Amino acid sequence: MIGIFFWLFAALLTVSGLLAITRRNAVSAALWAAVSFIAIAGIFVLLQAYFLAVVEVLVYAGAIMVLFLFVIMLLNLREEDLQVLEGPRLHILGVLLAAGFLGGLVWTCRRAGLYDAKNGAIKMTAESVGETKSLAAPLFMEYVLPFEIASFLLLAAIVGAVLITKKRLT
Amino acid sequence: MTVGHLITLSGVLFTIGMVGVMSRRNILIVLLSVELMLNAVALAFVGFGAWRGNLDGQIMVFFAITVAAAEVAVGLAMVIALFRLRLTVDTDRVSLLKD
Amino acid sequence: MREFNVALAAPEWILSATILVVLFQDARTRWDNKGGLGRTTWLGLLLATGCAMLQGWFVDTPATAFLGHYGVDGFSIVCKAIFGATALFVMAMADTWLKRVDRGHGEFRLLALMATLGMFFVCSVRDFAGLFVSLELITVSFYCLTAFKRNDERAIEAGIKYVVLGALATAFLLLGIAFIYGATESLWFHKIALTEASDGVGGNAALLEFGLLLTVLGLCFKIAAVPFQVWTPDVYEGAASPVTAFLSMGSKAAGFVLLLKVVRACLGPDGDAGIILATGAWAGLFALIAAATMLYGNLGALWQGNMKRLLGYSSIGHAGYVLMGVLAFNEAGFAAVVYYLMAYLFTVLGVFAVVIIVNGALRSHAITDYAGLGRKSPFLALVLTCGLLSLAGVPPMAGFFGKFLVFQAVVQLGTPVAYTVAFVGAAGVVVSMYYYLCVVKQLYMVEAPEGDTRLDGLVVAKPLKAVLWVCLIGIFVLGFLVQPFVAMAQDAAEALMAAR
Amino acid sequence: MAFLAWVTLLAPLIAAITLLVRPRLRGSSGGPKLAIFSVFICAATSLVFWLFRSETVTTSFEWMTVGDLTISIGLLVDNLSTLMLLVVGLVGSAIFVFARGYMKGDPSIGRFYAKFALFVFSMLGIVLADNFLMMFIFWELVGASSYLLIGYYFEKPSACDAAKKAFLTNRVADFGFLLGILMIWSLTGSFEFAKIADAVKDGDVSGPQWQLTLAGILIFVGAMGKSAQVPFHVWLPDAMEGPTPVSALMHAATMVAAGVFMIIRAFSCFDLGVGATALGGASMFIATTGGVTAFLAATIALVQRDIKKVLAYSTLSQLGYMVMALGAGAYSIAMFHLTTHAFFKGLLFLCAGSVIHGCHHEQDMFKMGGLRKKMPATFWCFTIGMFALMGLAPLAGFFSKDLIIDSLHQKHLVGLQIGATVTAALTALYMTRAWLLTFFGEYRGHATPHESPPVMTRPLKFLAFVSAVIGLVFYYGHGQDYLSAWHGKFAGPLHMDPTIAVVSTVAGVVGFLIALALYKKSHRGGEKIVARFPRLHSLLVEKYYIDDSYHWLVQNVQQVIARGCRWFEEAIVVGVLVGWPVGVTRWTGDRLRRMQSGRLAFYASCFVGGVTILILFLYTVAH
Repeated sequence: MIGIFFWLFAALLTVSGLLAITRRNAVSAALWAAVSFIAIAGIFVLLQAYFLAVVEVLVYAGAIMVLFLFVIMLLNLREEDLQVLEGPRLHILGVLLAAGFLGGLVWTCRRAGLYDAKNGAIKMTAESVGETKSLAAPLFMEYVLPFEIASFLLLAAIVGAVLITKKRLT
Repeated sequence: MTVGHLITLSGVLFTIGMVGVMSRRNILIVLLSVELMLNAVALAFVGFGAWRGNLDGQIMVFFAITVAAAEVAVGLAMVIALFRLRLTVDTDRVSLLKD
Repeated sequence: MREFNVALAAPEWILSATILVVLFQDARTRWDNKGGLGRTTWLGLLLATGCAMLQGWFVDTPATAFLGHYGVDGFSIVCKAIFGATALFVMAMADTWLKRVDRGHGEFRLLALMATLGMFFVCSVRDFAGLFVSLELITVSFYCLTAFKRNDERAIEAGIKYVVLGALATAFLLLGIAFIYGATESLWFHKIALTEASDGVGGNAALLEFGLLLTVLGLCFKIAAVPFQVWTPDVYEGAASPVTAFLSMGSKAAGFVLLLKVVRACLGPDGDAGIILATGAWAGLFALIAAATMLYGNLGALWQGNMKRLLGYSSIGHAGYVLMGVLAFNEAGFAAVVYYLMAYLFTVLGVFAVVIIVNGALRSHAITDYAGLGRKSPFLALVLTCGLLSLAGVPPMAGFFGKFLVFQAVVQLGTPVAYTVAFVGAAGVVVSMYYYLCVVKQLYMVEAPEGDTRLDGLVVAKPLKAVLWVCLIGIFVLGFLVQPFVAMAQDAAEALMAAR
Repeated sequence: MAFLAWVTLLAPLIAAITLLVRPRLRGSSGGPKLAIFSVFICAATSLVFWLFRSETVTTSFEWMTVGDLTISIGLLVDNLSTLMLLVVGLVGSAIFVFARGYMKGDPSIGRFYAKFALFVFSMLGIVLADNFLMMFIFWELVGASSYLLIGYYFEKPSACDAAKKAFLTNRVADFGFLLGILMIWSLTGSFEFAKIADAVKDGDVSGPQWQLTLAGILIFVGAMGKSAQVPFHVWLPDAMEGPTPVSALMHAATMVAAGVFMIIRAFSCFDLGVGATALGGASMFIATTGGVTAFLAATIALVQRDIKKVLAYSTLSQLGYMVMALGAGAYSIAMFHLTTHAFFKGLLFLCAGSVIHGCHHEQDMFKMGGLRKKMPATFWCFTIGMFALMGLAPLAGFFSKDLIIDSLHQKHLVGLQIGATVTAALTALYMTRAWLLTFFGEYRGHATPHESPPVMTRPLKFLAFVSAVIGLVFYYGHGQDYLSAWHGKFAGPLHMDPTIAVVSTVAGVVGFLIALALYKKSHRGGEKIVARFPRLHSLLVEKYYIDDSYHWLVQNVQQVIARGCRWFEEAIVVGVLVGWPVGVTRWTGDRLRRMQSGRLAFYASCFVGGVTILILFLYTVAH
């Protein structure tokens, strides 16, 4: 049952990802990207990462995509501007290099025996259930330091974004 | 379904994002592609975490999402600033700095 | 070990407090009354750096905090001193430079302080979560600093290139961390060596190797090494000069600190080359990266007519030399890296201080415009000459000993790969001599065109003058009175090797 | 004695620093006097060492410790360094005094002397260093100060280019030297000469034999730069752009000899005992390099018009002799030739300087002539120097040059021996040509030549005297004691084969006579005779025939040789050996620059490409 859903989400993810990078129109690209984020959230659910699935939908498909759409609308690109930006220009070499990278990754997984039914099996244990409570404990105990640093990181981003988008220097 | 398949799926999405960064001229879609790549990595973390049976991977995804959000915010701010100055979002036309 | 021990992170707390104070101060003062921000920043930086250095005497090192996720040892203290000094120098340059920009003082200081905070954390992190987040704190701050001059097309272009390519590199780094996590079941640095020891060359090793490769490449972006080097000249040229100075020293050094930590984590407990690094493949890989980096940087700089781009290419070349120290995979090599960074601090910041002053008068970065500086402002020309010669590695400047120690560490290995990379390095040094000398020639042997009075009567503000003097003295002290600094670098490397 | 060694080293440094920080001194005559005084101190202390020192003086202190590596600063005064000190001190003193006359009226004479003293300091550092690292640092200082001095007339672009060329060429070689030093360190664990020698002798070397040989070759590459051996010789003739005293001190007597000195110092470390060396196949390479340089430079010298250029090529050629001797393992003889050469070549350069000064900075020999009468002191000194260089019987060059040919003979290097003998004839030819053109015939210039003031001629006379007697002193005196390197291994008795002496003297005489036949009657002298004795027309025709043949010789043979030499130098040496790497570097640099296209998508592709290539490298090549 899980297997069938996995393949379903995998297909959805791949197709929506491909569509997201090939659409000429930035708005439809952003919408397809949102679909792919939802597919990822679906896989998270399958892997018992329930909290992350919610975060993925809220933050990515929600907040970040809205931000994208907002900026696209703000820029108010005219039709001729969009025409200049034709579809993707794929160079054979670029695709080959990307495929080479993927090949390297797959080869690594093979060498590590990750496709092996026994070695690579995903054990659905109780410890790895990513619920709010079970994630909160390590996040605020073990990983409180990165958490604090991340808060400064967000502060930097806020300060920077405000600085850069202010109208002009006088 | 093994962890190998999960990681491969994540690799496929990563590669799709990579191709997007390499081949698109619209800077907004380039940023979008980078987001796809970071999401692919999130998938890899969760996949490895499920395989290993611990939660550290999921914690890491948390930080990855934070960083992705921060980068997108800064990136989009620059796109707005660029558009104000040059009225374009075409990366090929943003090439004053070269040689 | 399983304690929070919050007080240990005092330098970081001081910096964090400074950031918050500056934030509120900025909000409460009018735009034409920002002098107080500068004072707060200076005070905070001095206190934080002083506190970090005092920890060397008053803290029983190595010590850990935050349940072992934060560590203070000899290595982190030396590195924090380097970063603190860098930030202070850059602040002194920025003080003068900011006078030309009348808005955004508060933001500039805030972002620079946050980048410094990230650098301090980088010195102390002991796991990949901390590594990732602190590195990104630096990077995001620098994205914003690069695009600081937001009505300058070049600055925005540099910012966009930096953001997109930086995010791309981040993705690779993060994927690498994911694979390491898959192999070691945790995010701790020290689990890598344990996994190597228990697993040998089994399945986990394959994951680990792939993960390490991507992680190292992700760090290559920070240090501006091949294959992630192309952004460097463009961003260096586009960003404001104090930002470029900060980028070329702070950001690069942070990358090296983390690279050293990761490489150390792969070595066995006694400092012997761990199972992965011992295969020889990794020495070859690092040698390839180092050699390609040196060639790219030095050859690319050959025909540069723009001072900042030249320094960008040269900074790529220097990343290659420092990588030679890393690829020795032993204490001598790591000590050489730390010494190189110390020498580089004085050298490159001295050069940038002159560039900022000259640019203030010229409004141009063309090397041909530097003609006649030797006659018009002998002191500036002297600092620039000494800085460039030190970059080129001419004794008895600081840069010579940096290069000497690095070459020594590599040649000591005695393998054909080591000799090859040393040879490429030597060739790179020769090539670099050419373009540095071209600049020196402009200073002393070419006259400024008739009627060009832009360089006449350059006034150097006090803080910048202090930076120039400190850098000049530093260049010579690190070239003559080598012993104490070498000992310091060595202690740092020893502490790094002893780190668990 | 140790104290004296420090005094010797530091005296010129103190003078240089004083001149630097007291600008008032620079304008007055006090500045030059101070510098001259400091060099006199060096000369005096070196004489003290020479006459009263009975054993090797060493003094050192620790500078820094890096792990198991200790670097010390130390001085070593043994036979070898004493002799070299003497050369630097005496020749230096003469040239420093001479320069006061030559540079008179130059507004920045103080700056000149500051740089000059700095150079002497760096040179003494090389001579006195007791370890490789210190030697390297002073080696670089010599390079830097020579850069300053060659570029002294920095308003002339050619001087700037020459300075840069010299510095860069030397830097290329220096990195060979540095790698060699590091290799030796990794093999023996020390930088100190004494310890390295012990380690090599006891076989306490952590590596195969070929690595030691490679280290030797790399060190030799360093010497090739300073001593201007093919293909690194290109900088030396250009370096004549500097003031003539600079050429005399650096590019004739001391700096170029530093390479030879360093090789002797270094290779005595590789000595394994009776005649054997750890260098293996490297010696043949060294000897051949020397031979090629000697011959090539001598042929080029034949066609030069500029008097300083003739001497420059002659210096190259003589350095080639020394390197040949090094290749043949005759270190003490190389040192002997170094010593004699320093004196007579210093003398010849100063004479040239005197001539140039007298002719108001004219350097073209075809615009000189007849100076024998006008500058008698200079003429006689030049004559002594010339015969010393050609190897006339009791003068300095006779002993040292013939001993070199003899050492080649003993090693059965027949080709090099013949080459060296032919070069001896060529040496006589070009020196006589220069001598005749400058001092005989009619004056062809526009200025009014005059003899130089005593401040310039006195150093000439002093050097001429030394050049005349030094060979005799060494050969019949206790020369072999002083020529023995510091381990006492190369001391073999100075003994010359009479046959070889006769053959090389004959070669010299042949060269001398050819030059005499070609240049004794100048073109203008011929015209005069035609005008006065029209009846001797047929004879004049014959004379003209000689003149024509001379012309033809100049036009065809000489030109062909010149063109051939120039082609060889430009196309093969500069073009292929030096130019090829430069061209490739330039081309690649340009490509890289264009690769930096400024386009984001392309940069991203570079990233991805780099990652993929490195993954493939790790998985295929590296594993």
